[in-house]
Amino acid sequence: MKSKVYENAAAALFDLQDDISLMSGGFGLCGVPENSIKEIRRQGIKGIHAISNNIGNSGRGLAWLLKERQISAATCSYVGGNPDLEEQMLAGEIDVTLVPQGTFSERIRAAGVGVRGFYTPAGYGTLVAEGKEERHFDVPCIFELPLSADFAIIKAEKGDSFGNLWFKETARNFSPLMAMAGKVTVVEVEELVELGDIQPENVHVAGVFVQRIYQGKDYENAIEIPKFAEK
Amino acid sequence: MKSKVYENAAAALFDLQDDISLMSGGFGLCGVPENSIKEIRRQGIKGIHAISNNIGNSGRGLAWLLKERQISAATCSYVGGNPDLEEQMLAGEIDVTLVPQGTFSERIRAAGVGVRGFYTPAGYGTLVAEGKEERHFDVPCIFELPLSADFAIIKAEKGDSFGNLWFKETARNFSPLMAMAGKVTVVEVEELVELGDIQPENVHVAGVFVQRIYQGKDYENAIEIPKFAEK
Amino acid sequence: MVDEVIAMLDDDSSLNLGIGIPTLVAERIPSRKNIWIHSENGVLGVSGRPTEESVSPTLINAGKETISVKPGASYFDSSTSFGMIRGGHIDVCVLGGMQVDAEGSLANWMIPGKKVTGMGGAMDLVHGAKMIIVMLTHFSKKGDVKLLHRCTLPLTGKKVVHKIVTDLGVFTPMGDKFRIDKLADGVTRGQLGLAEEWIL
Amino acid sequence: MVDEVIAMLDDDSSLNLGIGIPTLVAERIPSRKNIWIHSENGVLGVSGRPTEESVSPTLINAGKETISVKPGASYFDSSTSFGMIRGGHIDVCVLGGMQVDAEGSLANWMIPGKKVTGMGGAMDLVHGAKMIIVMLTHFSKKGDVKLLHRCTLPLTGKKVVHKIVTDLGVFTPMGDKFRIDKLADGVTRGQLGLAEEWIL
Repeated sequence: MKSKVYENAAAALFDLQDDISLMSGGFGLCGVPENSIKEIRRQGIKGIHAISNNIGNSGRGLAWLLKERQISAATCSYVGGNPDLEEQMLAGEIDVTLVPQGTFSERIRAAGVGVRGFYTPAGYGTLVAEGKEERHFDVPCIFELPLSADFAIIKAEKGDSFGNLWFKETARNFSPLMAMAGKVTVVEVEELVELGDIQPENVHVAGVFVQRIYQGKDYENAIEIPKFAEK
Repeated sequence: MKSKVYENAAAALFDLQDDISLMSGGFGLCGVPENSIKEIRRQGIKGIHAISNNIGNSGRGLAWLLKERQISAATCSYVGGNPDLEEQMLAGEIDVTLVPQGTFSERIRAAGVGVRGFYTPAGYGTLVAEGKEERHFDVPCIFELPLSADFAIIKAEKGDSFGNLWFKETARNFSPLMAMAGKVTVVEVEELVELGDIQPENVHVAGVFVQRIYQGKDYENAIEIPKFAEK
Repeated sequence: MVDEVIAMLDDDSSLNLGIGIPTLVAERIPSRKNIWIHSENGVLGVSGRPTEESVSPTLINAGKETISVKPGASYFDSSTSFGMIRGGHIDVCVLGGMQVDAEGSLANWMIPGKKVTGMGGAMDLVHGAKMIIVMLTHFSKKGDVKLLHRCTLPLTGKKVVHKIVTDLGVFTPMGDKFRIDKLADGVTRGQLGLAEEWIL
Repeated sequence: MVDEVIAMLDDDSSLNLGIGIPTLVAERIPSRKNIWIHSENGVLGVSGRPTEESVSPTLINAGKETISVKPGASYFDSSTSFGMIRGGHIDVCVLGGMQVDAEGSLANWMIPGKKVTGMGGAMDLVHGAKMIIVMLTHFSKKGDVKLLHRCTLPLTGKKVVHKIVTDLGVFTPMGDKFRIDKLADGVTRGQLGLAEEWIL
């Protein structure tokens, strides 16, 4: 019996190469696969095409790779709050493709479930529609293609040895979609649990979408914009 | 504060009319909205376009409406085990459109999430592709449109007053998709629970997709093909 | 402005609030209206701010600010979250804006030559909700009116806006002209910075 | 036939079994192979039959038969379930068949003029899995061979089949001809009902 469980990030990410496409889950710094990103920084691979909503924020997350000039292209929806990316974008060192966030998530899901393309109203009549096929249904729409990646790195709250996953609060975001769309999906978890510990009805990602899993450690889980109730 | 909670099936289904399109959840007899179907039988509305994987089975489920000649059109993937439907189909009394089951579920989801059409390989090179646009991606595909309905009736194991739902085992099937695709979604539950009783991470259908909900009763929950382990 | 938007919300309705000015709405909605606030990063049922004790790094809104939720809240992935919007399941969406025009087109994501931040979810949010409200100051800091016959900045969405709420009033884009639904106390037509030919 | 199919399954792989003959496979897979059986009505991790005590009306397979599941099983909606198939996440799919041809096309859902049952999930199941195996008796009850140069019945999928397992052997559709991978004990080429020109 071959196990999907790996000792740590280094063991799970043994076959990365330069110039891969890499999906990374998380919204801002919420639900970011910190251990995998730091391991990729350690390995120093270059020419990464990063696919992630924010490509890091506030100097953390994928910004750890930006600082080391490991990312050469980025597909994302929002780059605000990420000065490393803005700087390299303006300097022409990184090729950034901006995608509306709902289209971004739907394209990733489409790749995961084998849908070969779809029509959406988002972006019609804007710069995003340039060069794309347009078609009128009840409203005018544009055609969008699936978005997949060589590797997906995601983080979950709980995961078992088959790769069944469960996410906490809003840390879910793009991660279940990326789990489906990555050719190799590598998951790190706050807690590695036994088969059956996640109730079958409450599994957020079925293990068949996951190729490798490991217990993460030393999470920063940084809060980007803390706001509190007035006393 | 306007409540989504209704006393029973009759109260929740107060505005049905002849000639509506009606989605009904369930796979075979698993997860079928028995109370709503029986109420529709009681009301005797006619000319229903039923959208459901099986349109009843073994004389139960939507077959209760078939027997009363209340269904004039059906969109489904499988009619085996449903002699009422076969008979009316052969007699030309009911117009049946067969859709591959994966395309059926994806079309219903598309309607629910506002995707205006998509390409799938399923059905390429078969009778299903006739009259449909074909396009070659990595494999040849056909174009499919969303599938919505005036009303969706579904059954869940648990639901709260906002309409958050949770399904047991394989009773989930098409129901979460139909909840999104019905213009008016009416849910019956085995157990009506308090707001917050379903853990927020484990909600299968968010309440915003549900318009009406009621406590069901007298469930038959018939088993179609009982098979047991040898002792 | 905030009160005008709140007055447009039916009890028990669902609401998405864009980042920036619209977040002010969340802080003033009376709880008796029972509004279900959606944030596109994957939560429905947002309810104010956490305490120092209850704050969670995994519970944020689309503006990346810490939040709390009310009983009946739910979490979901991003494709389901935008499906709620695109599929027409959210009643009202309130967005900020840099320009909005008589045709109902909105520009709120990019100024050519300036720092690019990306459109985030804005291009999706303007399609699907039953009512799209743009909430913005009537004039820019430089004094330029933000209500135009036609937007000059790159669009976020074309012919998508139903209502415009500014510090000077409430307006409806009618295609070629704006209809004045309401003026703030003491404000006159002449102060709107709109040519008479663009007002219905 | 069942043993031939089981021999093709890698340990720890995922498997969808069509209704009819393929369900025989489920009953014979040794548990040490740790196969994850998928049923398209929304379950992964099917494991044999329930007892009179454990049987549940809400736990069935795509053939509508009661089942049980093993630790690590999960349930999901139908669009996710077919997404597993269409997205290429299931390793092997075993379907029954009425006809299969040298081009790898399969007919298993309809006989013109006969009672229509519908394609169910079959038209989806033939696209996406890494290996599509058709498992069928070599001859029909009437004695007609089911392996043809080109199917004559309406197709379920065109050029989709990777392996064919019959009671007489294991075959690979190569386009214009069948390759014989294996013959059952004592079976000769002449007994296959295939013209020599269709055999590689």
